[in-house]
Amino acid sequence: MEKLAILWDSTALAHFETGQIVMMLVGFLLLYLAIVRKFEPLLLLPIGFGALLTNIPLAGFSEAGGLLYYVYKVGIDTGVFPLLIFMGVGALTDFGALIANPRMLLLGAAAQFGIFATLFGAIALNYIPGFEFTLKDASAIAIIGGADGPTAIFLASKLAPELLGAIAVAAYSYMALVPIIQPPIMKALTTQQEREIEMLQLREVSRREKIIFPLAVLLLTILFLPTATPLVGMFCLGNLMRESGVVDRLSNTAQNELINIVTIFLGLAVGSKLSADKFLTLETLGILGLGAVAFAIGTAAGVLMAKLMARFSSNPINPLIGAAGVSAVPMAARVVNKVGLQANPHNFLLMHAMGPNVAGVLGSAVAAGILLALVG
Amino acid sequence: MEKLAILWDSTALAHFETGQIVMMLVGFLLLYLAIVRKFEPLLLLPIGFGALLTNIPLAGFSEAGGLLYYVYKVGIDTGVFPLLIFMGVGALTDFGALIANPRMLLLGAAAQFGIFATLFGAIALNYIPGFEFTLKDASAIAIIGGADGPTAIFLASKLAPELLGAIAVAAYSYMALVPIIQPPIMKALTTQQEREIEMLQLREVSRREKIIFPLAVLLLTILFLPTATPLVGMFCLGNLMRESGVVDRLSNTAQNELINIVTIFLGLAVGSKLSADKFLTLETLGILGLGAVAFAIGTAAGVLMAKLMARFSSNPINPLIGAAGVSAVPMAARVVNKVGLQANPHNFLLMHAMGPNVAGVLGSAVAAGILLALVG
Amino acid sequence: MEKLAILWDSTALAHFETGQIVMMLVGFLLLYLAIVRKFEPLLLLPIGFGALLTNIPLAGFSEAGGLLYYVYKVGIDTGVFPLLIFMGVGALTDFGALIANPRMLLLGAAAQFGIFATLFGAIALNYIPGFEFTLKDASAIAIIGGADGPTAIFLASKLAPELLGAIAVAAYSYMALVPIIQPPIMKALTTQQEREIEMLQLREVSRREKIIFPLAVLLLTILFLPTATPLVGMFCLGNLMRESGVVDRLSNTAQNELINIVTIFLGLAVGSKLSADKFLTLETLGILGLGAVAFAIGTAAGVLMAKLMARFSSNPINPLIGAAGVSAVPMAARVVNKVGLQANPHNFLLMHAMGPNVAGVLGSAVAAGILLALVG
Amino acid sequence: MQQDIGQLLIEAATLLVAGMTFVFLFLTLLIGAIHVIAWINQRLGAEPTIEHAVAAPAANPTEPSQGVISAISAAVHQYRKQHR
Amino acid sequence: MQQDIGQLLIEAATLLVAGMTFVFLFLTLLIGAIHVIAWINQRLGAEPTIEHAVAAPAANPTEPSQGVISAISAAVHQYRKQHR
Amino acid sequence: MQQDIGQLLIEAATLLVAGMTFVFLFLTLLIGAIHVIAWINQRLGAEPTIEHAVAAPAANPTEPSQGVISAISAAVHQYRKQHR
Ligand code: NA
Ligand code: NA
Ligand code: NA
Repeated sequence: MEKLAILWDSTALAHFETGQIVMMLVGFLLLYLAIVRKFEPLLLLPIGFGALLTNIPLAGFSEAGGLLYYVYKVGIDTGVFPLLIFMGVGALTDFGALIANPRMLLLGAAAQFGIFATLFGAIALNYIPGFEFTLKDASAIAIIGGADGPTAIFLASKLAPELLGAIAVAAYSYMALVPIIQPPIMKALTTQQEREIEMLQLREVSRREKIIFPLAVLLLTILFLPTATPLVGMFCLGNLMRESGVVDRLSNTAQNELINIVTIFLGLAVGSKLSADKFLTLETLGILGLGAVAFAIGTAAGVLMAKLMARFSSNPINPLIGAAGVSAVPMAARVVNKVGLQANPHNFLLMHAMGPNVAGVLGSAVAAGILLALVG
Repeated sequence: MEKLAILWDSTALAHFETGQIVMMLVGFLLLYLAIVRKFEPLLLLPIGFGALLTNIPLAGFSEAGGLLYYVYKVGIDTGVFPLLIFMGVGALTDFGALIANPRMLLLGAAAQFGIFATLFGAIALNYIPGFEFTLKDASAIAIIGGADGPTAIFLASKLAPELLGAIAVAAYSYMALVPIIQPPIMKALTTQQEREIEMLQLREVSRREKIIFPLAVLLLTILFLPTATPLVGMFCLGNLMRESGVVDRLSNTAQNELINIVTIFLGLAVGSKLSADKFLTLETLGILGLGAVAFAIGTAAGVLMAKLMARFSSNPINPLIGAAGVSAVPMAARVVNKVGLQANPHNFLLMHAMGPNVAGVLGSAVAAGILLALVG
Repeated sequence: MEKLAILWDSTALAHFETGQIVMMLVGFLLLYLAIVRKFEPLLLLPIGFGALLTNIPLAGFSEAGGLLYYVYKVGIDTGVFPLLIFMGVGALTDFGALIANPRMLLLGAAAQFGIFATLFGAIALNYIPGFEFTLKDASAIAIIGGADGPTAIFLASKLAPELLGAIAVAAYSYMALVPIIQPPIMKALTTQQEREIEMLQLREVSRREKIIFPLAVLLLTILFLPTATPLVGMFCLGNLMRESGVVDRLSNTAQNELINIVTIFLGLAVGSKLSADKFLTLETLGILGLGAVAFAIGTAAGVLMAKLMARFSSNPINPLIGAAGVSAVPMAARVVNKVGLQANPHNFLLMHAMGPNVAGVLGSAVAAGILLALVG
Repeated sequence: MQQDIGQLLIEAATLLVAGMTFVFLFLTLLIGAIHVIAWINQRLGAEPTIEHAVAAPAANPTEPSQGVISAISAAVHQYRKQHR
Repeated sequence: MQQDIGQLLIEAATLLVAGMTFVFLFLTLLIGAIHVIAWINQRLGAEPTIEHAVAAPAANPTEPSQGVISAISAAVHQYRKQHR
Repeated sequence: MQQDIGQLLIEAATLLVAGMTFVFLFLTLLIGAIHVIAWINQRLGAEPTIEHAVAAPAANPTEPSQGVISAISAAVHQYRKQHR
C-alpha cells in the first residue's frame, strides 16, 4: 500500500501546474494544426510533441540529463541544426528561374521591408506597458517576416534565446497561413487587369551558370556581409553539391536523410522551449501580432515593388509575383500561381514566382546577417 | 633489431590477460550466434564485435579517448540511443490489431509478472553466498523478462550500469531463443482442444483511431507514470509520425537510416561493457539464469491470463496468444502462430497474437517506469 | 549613415589579410579540381568549401563556437570520422579477388615501401634550411604514400595535427592524379612482353571464406599490432556486416547514408585546417614534393615485387598489377587495366588488380599501426 | 545479513504486488481509452479517405487562421490573469 | 523610460533605413554578378553536355597535374616572400 | 644540429627496415591464414546456398539454447576458478 502511495505521489497528477497544462494544450493545438490542418507538419508535429514532453512534471526532459536538454544543447545552442537544415534546403533549391531573370532579386529585397518595419514596430510596442523589447529581442522577432524557419531559429538562438520557442512557432504557423494572409493583400493592391498579365517564357539556364551562381553569392557575402556567411555559406554548399553533379550521393543525403534526422531533433528542441514561463507571456502575444504584421507588410512591399518594376520594364511583369518575395518556399509561389489563375485561367505564374521566392530566401539570410552585424 | 623488439613488446601477445582471452571467445560466440544461428543479428553482431574490440590489450577502445568510450558516453550514459531506437520501433509498429481488440492489453499486463517475479527471485538469490544484488540490480535484471532490448538497456543504464553488458546480452539472447523457450511452456499449460480454438476476424481500424491512440497512451503515461515518459514518449512520437501520414519522410528516416545508425553504435557501446571484470562474474551466471526464469514465468502468466479471459469472454479466445504478451516483437507472435498451426492447420493466429505482442511492449515500458519510480 | 559605416566596418573588405586571400584561392582551386577535373570530388569539394569558409575574416567558422570548430572537435580530434569512413569502406570492399589469390598480399606489402622510404626522405629534407620535420611529422607525411585518405587523416590527427590540412589535400590530390603519376613508371619498369601477359581466371570464393576473412585479419591485427586495431577493426566490422548477409540493413546504411554524412563533415573539418599560417609554409611544399615521391616509389616497389614474384610463380603474373598495391581503390586497379589493354587489347586485368589493390588498403593500415607503435 | 535479505525480500514482494497492480490498472485504463476513442471515432462519422488526404496535401488550410492565433492568445490571457 | 523608447525608436528607424539600403545594394550587386556570369558563360561557349559528363566520370583528368601542384607551390612561395 | 639530423636519419632507416619487415611478415601470415581458411572451408563441405539462407531467415535456431548458455556459464566458471 505504501508503495502504491509512493507511486501515486510519483504520478503527475499531484504535481501539475496550471502553466504546464496550458502549454500541453498548446502542444496538442500544434499537433492538431500539423496533422489535421496540415500546417507545416514536418516542423509543427515535432515542435508540438516536444512541447508536450517538456511540460511533463517530474519527467525532466529539458533539465540537465534529459533528452531534450541534450538535443537543444548540441543542436540549437551551437547553431548547428539550423545550419544543416539550410544546407539541405540549398541542396533542394533550383535557382534556374532566378538566374534566368535576375531582376527578380529586387522583389526578394523589397519583401524584407516586412522585417525592418516590424523591428520598428516591436520597439514602438514598448510604449504599451508590459512590453520591454530590447533591440535584440525586436530583431529576433522581426525576422519572422523573413518567412524562413531555419533563419528565424538561427537568429533567435543568437539574439534572444528565451523568445526562441514563440518565434519559431509564430514563423512556422504564419508560413502555413500564407495562403490565407497573402491573397487579400495581393488583391487589394492590384487591379484585375494587372493580375491578368501573362509573362514571357524564361530562357534556359546552363549547368555552368548554376554551378557558378552559389559561389558568386558566397563571394559577395564574404566580401560585404561576413556575419551572414554561416547561413549563406551552408546554403551555398548545399546548392553547389546539387548543381556540381559530381557529388550526387552527398547531395542526395543532404536533401533526404540528413535533413530529415535534423528536422526531427530541431523540432523537438524548439518544442522544449515551449515552457509556460517562457511562452505564456505578454511577449508571446506581441510576437504573434508582430509576426502577422511582418508577413502582411512584406507581402505588400513585394507587390508594390513589382508594380514599380512593371512600369520601367519592357517585358510585362505581373505584380502578383512580388508577393512571393517573402520566401516561404514554395508555398508563396503556389499562392501567386493560384491567384493568377483566378484572374486568368491561362496564366501560369508558378515558374515566374519561383525567382522572387528563392530570392526571398537569400534576402532574409542577408537581413539576418545585417541584424547580427548591427545588433548582435 | 631494437625496433623489432619494441614492436614485439607493442604486440598484444605480451600483454594478454586470461580474462581478455575468455571475453574474446565470448565475442566470437556472439558473432557465431548472430551470423550462423541468426540470433537477433542486428544487435548481437555489433555487440559481439564490440566485445572483441574492447578486450584488445593496449588498444584502449573503451578508455578515455577511445572510440567505444565516446560512443558509450554519448549514447548510453545519456540514454539517447535506446530512446532513439524506441522512436524507430514506434514508427515500425502497427497498433491496429490491438485497437481492434483492446482487451489484449490484459495479456500484455499479465506477462509482466515475469519481470516482478524475477525481481523477487533475484533478491532471493542473495541467500546464496556470492550474490549481493541490490534492489536496483534486481530491477535491472528483472526487466530482461520484458523481452524488449532498448527498454532493458535504458533501465540498466540508469539503475545498474555495471551489469549493462550482461543484461543486454541476456535480453537479446533470450529474445532469440523465444522459439525454443516458449513452445514447451505453451503446450504444458494448454490442452489440444484449447490450442485448436479459432478466433473471430478482427474489425477494421480507422486511420483516425490509429492517430489518436499514441496520444492517448502518452496522455495516460503523463498523468499516471511520468517516469515512463522518456520511453513511452519517444515510442509514441515514432508511432504518431507513422500514423499521422503527414510526415512520411520523417517516419521513413526514423524507421530506416536513423535506427540503423543508432543500432550500429548501440551494439558497439553495449559490447564495450563486455570486459572480463564486469562480465566474468558470478552475477552474470545469476543474470543468465534469472533471465531464463523471467521469460518462462512471463510466458506462463500470459497463457494463464488468456485461459482466464477465455472463460469470461463471449468470443472464443485461444490461450496460446497469451504467450505473445512478453513482447519480443514479432518473434513471439510468430511462435504463437506456429504452435497454433501445429494443433490446427487452419488456425492462423498471427494477427490475433500481434495485439498482445505490441501490448507487451507498452507493458514492459510501463513496468520500467514503475521500477524507475519506486527503486531509481 | 553611422549604421552604414558600422556595416562597412563589419564587411570583410576592411579586414582581409593576404594569407586569407591566397587560401581562398587555394579553396577555389580545390573546387575547380573537384568539379571540373573530377578529382576525388567527394572529398575535395567539401575540403575546398571548408577552406573558403575558414578563411573568411570575422566569420569565426573555426573559432570556439563556430560550426567548423565543433565539427573538427567532434569528428577529427576524436578520430571518429576517419574510423566511420573506414567502416563504410570496409562495407564497400569485396575481398573475393584477394582471397582467391592470397599471394597478392605481397604486392600490397611491397607498395608500402613508398611510405617508409618517404619517411626517410622527409628526415633527409631537414638538411635543407627551413625544414625541421620531427619523426612524428615525417611519419604523418609519409603515410600519404599509403594512398588512403582516411588512414592519412587518422594518423595525421594523432601525430601531426598542425600538418593535417596539407597532408589530407596532398593525399586526395595524388590519389586523383594516380592516372597520371603511375603509367610512366609502370611502363618504364616493364617490357612490352611483360605487359602483354594474360593471367589465369580466379577461382570462385565461397561466402563462408568471405565471412571468416575479416575476422582472421582482425585476429592477426589484435595479436601482432594492437595499435592498428582502430583502423583495421572498423574496416573489418564494415566488411563483416557486408559479407555476413544477416545485417544487410546496417551494411547498406554504413555504405550509403552514414558514410555520406560523415564525408561531408570530414571534408569540411579538413578544410577548416587550411588556414594561411598552417598551409602557406615551406612544410607544405615539402609535403607536396614528398607525397609525389611516395606515390612514385610505392608504384615502383609494387611493380618490381610483381616482377620478382613472376619469376618464382608457376602461374603467369603480369607485373603491371603490382602498381595497384598502393591502394587508391579502385582508381589504381583501373589504371592497371587500362595500361594492360594498351599493350594487349584482350588483356583484362581489372579483377587481378583488385587483389593487390585491397591488399594495399590493409598494408597501409598496418603501416599506420607500425608508425603509431614506434613513433606515436 | 540474512535479516537484510529478509527485508529486501519483503520490499521485493511489495514491489511485485504494487507493480502488477499498477500495470493492470494502467492497461485497463488504456482499454477504456481505446473504447472511448472508438466511440468518438464513430460519432465523428466517416473520415476523409486517405486518397483524398494524399491528393490534396496542404491544400485547403482554410479559415482556421483566426481560430489558431486567437486560441493561443486566449490561453496566454487566461494564464496571465491567474498568475498576476 | 519613455525617452529610452524614443531613442530605441530612432535606432530602429536607422536600422530600417540602413538595413533596406544594404539589402537592396547587396541584391543589386548580385544582379550584376548574374549578368557577368551569363556573359562569361556565353564567352566560354557550349558546355560539354551533361550526358557526356556522366558517361565519362573521372575519365581524363589529364595534364593538370603539373598545373595544380605548381599553382599551390607558387602560392606558397609568393606568400612566404611577402611575409619574410 | 646536423648531428641531430644524422641521428634522426639513422632512426628513420631503422624504421624503414623494421617497418617493411613487419609489413611483410604480417601480410605473409595473412597469406597463411587465407590458406587455412580455404582448407577449413573445404573440409566443412558445401555451404548452405544463400537462397536457402535468405528463404528461411531466423527460421530454425534449434537446440543451440543449451549449448549457448552453458558455454557462457562454463567460461565464467573457468575464469572464476582461476582467479579465486
Ligand atoms: Na525571406
Ligand atoms: Na514486454
Ligand atoms: Na595503401
